Amino acid sequence: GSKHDVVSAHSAKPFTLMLDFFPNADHAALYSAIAHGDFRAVGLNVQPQTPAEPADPLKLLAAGRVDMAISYEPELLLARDQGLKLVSVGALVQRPLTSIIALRSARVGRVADLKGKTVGTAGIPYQSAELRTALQAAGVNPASVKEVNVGFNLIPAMLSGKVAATLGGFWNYEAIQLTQMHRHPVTIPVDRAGVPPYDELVLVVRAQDARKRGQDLRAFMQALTRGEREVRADPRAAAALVVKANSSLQLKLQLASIEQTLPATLPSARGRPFGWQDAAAWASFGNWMYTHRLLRRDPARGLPPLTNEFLPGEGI
Amino acid sequence: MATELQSRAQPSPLPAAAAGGIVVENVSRAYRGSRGEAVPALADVSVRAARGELVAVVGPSGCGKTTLLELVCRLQSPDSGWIASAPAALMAQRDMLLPWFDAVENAALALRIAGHPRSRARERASALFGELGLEGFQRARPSELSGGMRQRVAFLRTLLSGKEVLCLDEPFGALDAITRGEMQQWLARALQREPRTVLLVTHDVEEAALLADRLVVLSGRPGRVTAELEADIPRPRSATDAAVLALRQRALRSLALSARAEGALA
Amino acid sequence: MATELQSRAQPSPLPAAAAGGIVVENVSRAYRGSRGEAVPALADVSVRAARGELVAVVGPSGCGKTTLLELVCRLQSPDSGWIASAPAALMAQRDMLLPWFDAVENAALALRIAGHPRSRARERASALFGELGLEGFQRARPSELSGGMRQRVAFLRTLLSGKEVLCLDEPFGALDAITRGEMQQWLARALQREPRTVLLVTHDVEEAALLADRLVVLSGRPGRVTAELEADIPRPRSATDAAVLALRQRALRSLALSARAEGALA
Amino acid sequence: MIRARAARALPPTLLLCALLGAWELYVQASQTSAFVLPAPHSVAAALWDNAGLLAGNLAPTAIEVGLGIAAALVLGFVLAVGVHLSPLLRRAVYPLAVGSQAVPIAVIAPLLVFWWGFGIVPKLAVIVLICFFPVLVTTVDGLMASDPEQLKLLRTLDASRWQAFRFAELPAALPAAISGARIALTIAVIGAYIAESQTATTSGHPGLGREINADLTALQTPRAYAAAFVLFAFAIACFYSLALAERWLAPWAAHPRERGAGA
Amino acid sequence: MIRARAARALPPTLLLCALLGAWELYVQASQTSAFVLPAPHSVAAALWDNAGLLAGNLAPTAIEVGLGIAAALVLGFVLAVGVHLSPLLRRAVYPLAVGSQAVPIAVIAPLLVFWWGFGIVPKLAVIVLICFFPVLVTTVDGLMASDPEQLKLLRTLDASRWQAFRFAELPAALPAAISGARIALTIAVIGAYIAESQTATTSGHPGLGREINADLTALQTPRAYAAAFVLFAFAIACFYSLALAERWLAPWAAHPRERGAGA
Ligand SMILES: Nc1ncnc2c1ncn2[C@@H]1O[C@H](COP(=O)(O)OP(=O)(O)OP(=O)(O)O)[C@@H](O)[C@H]1O
Ligand SMILES: Nc1ncnc2c1ncn2[C@@H]1O[C@H](COP(=O)(O)OP(=O)(O)OP(=O)(O)O)[C@@H](O)[C@H]1O
Ligand SMILES: [Mg+2]
Ligand SMILES: [Mg+2]
Repeated sequence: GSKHDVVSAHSAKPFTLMLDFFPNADHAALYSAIAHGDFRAVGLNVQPQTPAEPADPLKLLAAGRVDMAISYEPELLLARDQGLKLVSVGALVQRPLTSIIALRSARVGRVADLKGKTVGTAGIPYQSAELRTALQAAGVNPASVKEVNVGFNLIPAMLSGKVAATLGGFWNYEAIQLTQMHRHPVTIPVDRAGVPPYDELVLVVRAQDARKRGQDLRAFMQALTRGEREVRADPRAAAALVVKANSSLQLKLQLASIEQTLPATLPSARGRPFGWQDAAAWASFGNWMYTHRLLRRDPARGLPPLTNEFLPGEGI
Repeated sequence: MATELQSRAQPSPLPAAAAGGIVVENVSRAYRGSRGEAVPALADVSVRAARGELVAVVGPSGCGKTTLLELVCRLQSPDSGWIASAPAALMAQRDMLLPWFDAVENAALALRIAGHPRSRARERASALFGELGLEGFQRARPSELSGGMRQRVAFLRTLLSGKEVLCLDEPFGALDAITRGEMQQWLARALQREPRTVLLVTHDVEEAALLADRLVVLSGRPGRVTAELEADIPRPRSATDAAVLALRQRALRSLALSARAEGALA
Repeated sequence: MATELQSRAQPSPLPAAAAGGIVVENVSRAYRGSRGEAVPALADVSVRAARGELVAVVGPSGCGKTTLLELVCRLQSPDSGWIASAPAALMAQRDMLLPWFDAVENAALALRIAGHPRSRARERASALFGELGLEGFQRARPSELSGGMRQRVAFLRTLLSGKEVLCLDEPFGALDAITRGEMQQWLARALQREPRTVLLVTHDVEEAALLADRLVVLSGRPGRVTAELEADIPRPRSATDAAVLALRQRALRSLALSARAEGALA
Repeated sequence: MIRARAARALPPTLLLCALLGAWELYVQASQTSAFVLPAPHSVAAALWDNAGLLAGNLAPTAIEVGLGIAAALVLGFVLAVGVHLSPLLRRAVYPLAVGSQAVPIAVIAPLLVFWWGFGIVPKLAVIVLICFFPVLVTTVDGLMASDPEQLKLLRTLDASRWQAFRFAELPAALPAAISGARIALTIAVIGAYIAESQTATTSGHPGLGREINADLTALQTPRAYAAAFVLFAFAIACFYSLALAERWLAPWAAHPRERGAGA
Repeated sequence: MIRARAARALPPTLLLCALLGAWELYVQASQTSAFVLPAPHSVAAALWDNAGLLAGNLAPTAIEVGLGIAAALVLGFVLAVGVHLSPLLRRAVYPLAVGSQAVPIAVIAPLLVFWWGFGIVPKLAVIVLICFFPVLVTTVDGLMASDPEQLKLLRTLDASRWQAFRFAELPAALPAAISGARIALTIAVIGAYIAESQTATTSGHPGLGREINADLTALQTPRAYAAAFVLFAFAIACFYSLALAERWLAPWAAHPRERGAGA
């Protein structure tokens, strides 16, 4: 860090952000904004933390250990169903990234081809429900498909031929990885297979902070929006920043991932700012979760799980 | 002086009588054998040692001599009868040197326990090594000592405990005739300088005749007192004194008798 | 018959001479002390035992008797000199009963090792318990035996090894006078029935005079042979035989002399 | 007898109650989120509500522990004997066994699944890998510590290397080996958890480990705690059942002080 | 001397080479995907290419191991002494210590992070939790196994409970305690891995554990294997450095056979 860093670190307010996973291309806007001093410019000293597992961010957020968490829309709905008073203040990725991925060698071209085959998942309940929905939409009896919980070893399980396909990998990550390995994956995002669309990555805060710390949140979203523009302007530089944050990553893959993800980071509705969340889409996905008994209470009742009021140009 | 009472039955007027000595009265003790059966070791044994007296206990192997000493040292409790004794130190039949300490440290163990600083304790113990023929072996580990040397270290440790009563279980059993004689004289002199009450178990009747004020002869298992022989022989004694030889013969006869009685029973 | 040679120097014509007996020639042995210095235990010792002979070794405590036996049993090697002996069994000074086996199992250990089935081995060992006064203690664990009983079990174990040479290190040291006498007679009879070569370390000169064909007297540390006394006394012997008493006196004198010589040196 | 047993169970029960009470108070007072630390009463409720589910999931985990520990004990013991009897094995195999303990299961899990699929075999492999080591170390140390005088005795009786091992070293090492087995048995439970977490499973009753992970991701924290409590109790049960077995295995080592002195 | 050392290192090196050779052949012959099992040569290449990174990540892990094991040894030992000297503690605390071993770190990790944040403290807590147990069990067993005759001796010399402990039980138990420490030290390495995996971290050099997990998810399998190999070697180094320390701690237990017999 330069002298400048030290000085402003004192004046800037510490703001802890817990990622959903190891730093990767999905966090390009964040790292770009940090590197370019966008957060410091608005008086925030953002410190990203890597969680041990995907459920940790919301727990530690609710417990007050972090100021903001990156999580998944389904995970947030689950947490709210469990009584956590959390709310999403912006979407980092506007579509499901979760996909059904198969290797060409497994002779799976469409969902219907999964009939009688073995599918690996990460053992997350709502992903199992997504698999069932996809199978039903394709006219396949879910009972005819064997689901295997392979944890985080989705790709090794496929490569070793133990499963014909997996559900849980991201089309902007695992699929690209396999492509770069010349393994020619067949990739079907779950929203193309009959699951209602949802925002894969969302920025979550405590409901009380949404009421009290509006200023910080607005500043955060403003800086992050700037970061997103920087990514758009120079994906190669952004990819380098991500790789710097996580030395396990390969630049080539991150760059490809950033480039392919860019269309999904902006809302499909014209004129909406970066981070915009579609309340109707949330409602319909919440309903899907409720009807699949993933939620105990109908999320339509009660306070809305999202707010767009801190996005640039929105709110007051 | 603390005289303590140990009993399974009602209290008795023994402690006063023991005053610095040992009183064992009508004591019986049985062990539980490997199949749960009772193995009687001592039956109705009474032994007294007045303050400053040396009482030798002889008896066939397995008759309960070690058991008697452990009872006096309160390492066991009697099944019936009373025992009273001033605080007693035990020199066990097996030397029980602690393998992690060198020879002086083992000898000085009682001093360390009494709270003496380590270097002082070692010095005091070390000074006596020469007298016991152990000079130069102060820093040897027990595994580097011969059987007789180990025994002498254990003996020294017992003496240094400073207890009023000493229970010695075959203290010189691993020593050759000459060294044994020297040690007996050394003990006799030490007791003259600083009288203590001693209960001496020995399988060497001559040793008993040389050292004891009184000899208690036990029968074979379970041990009963079959004879008590007074040894009113002036000191210093020698193995060739007529009185010592006579006592030795009497003791051997009692021993042989009690052994035969046992054989007759078996 | 296998007679084996053990040496640090050039080969020698000893094995043939040993034939069933023991030849120890000009053997020296030093230990390494706790501070790395040499502790000489035996210096230039020569001992022979012809086949069927019983040679007693006496000497001051710490003079290297146990070392000598371990050398003959090839548990140690000499620093110089030669040793030849038929296969030898050792009865160690400390009984070394295995705490996880009961008394018979300990006594029958050699039979088990020789490959006898367990029940046969136990039976054979058990049959001898009565003769050694241990009847009824077959199934007792070592911790449930008295010191003398443990020693007798260890003695039995050594005898049952069936080796041609027996090295006995104070085999009756923990026994009272009467039991010890019985055991000595028992051993003498056993050796008459089935002669073996025996090297007997004892601190009881009377025992040596009663049992031995020859007595070897060692000086104080480092052990040297200071006297060899022939014991041409007809058997059975008794402790009161004039010849036995005379031999005992001679041995005691040699022992005292060698002890004094040691004292003079020190 | 029964009274004495009850008296023995009292101190841990009291302590447990005290700890639970303190925990409850802490949660109430600090207002800690139930997803970070659920209150004991809600864990108890989860335990009660999900008794059937937890029992159903305990079964496969218990089977894994049982089979895994059996294999681990055998492997650890056999390796220890080999390492003890052969200096070559000692130098060649022991360091590798030590190193094996530092290899994260996550690294080799895909390979295990690749080789043995989704069944119990890769899980047993994980448990064995985790549990053989304490047995190996304690047994090797126990064997090395046996009394050199006893070995001298056996040498004079012409005992073969194997007989010296069998009559002296093995019985002397048994208490140490049992210490190792005690450790192994206890960590076998967490070993089963790790095995289930790291290798693939088909559903049904996938075991408590899988259940805990699923509960954690589903933010069913009280149920995860309830399942962890079942593991906790199971480990204690395993540990103390070995303590019972021990009296039968090595009676001469069964704490002489409890029999002895004055008895 | 140096030659003898080299000769000692030979068998494990040869065996390692043989294993690596077999592994390489297996990978070549079976065409196993490098993401399931990378070939040794690619692991070696990853080791070489990332030497700096791996060394940088070893540093925090080694610090965690060092501090964690120190705390674990102290805790395990002190608990063992307490459990040994107080029957009440034995009944109350020991079962809980046993049960603690079965609680998945994943369950309590959020709590640890909640309490102590993202630094080294929660990681040390995890290592201590994993490593104190072998020391506790072996030390308690070692203390219980001390010779009752020696304790009798100390009683006749009026030794206090504490003196009996200090002069007889403690030295007698030290070899067993060292066995436990050996196990603890070895598993401290994997403990650090688990600690890093289960608690949240800020980046920089996050430690080898984090690095392995990041590599696995990034499908940098050869580098994950290379990092695992560093842990492997580190554990062996820890183990054998304790073996050296032991001669100094408990010389009377330092394998008499190596000194003795014929020397
Ligand atoms: N711990 C024990 N358990 C069972 N029986 C025992 C125990 N200790 C001793 N005995 C038995 O009690 C009897 C007396 O034993 P003790 O050791 O007192 O004999 P002793 O007179 O000292 O014999 P020795 O002269 O051989 O040493 C013996 O028969 C022995 O078998
Ligand atoms: N392992 C050892 N290390 C060092 N010195 C030893 C060792 N064993 C014996 N010694 C020394 O060797 C000498 C002879 O010992 P040894 O045991 O042979 O004597 P001994 O004649 O049997 O004596 P005792 O009659 O007392 O049993 C002693 O001075 C002893 O200190
Ligand atoms: Mg006795
Ligand atoms: Mg000797």
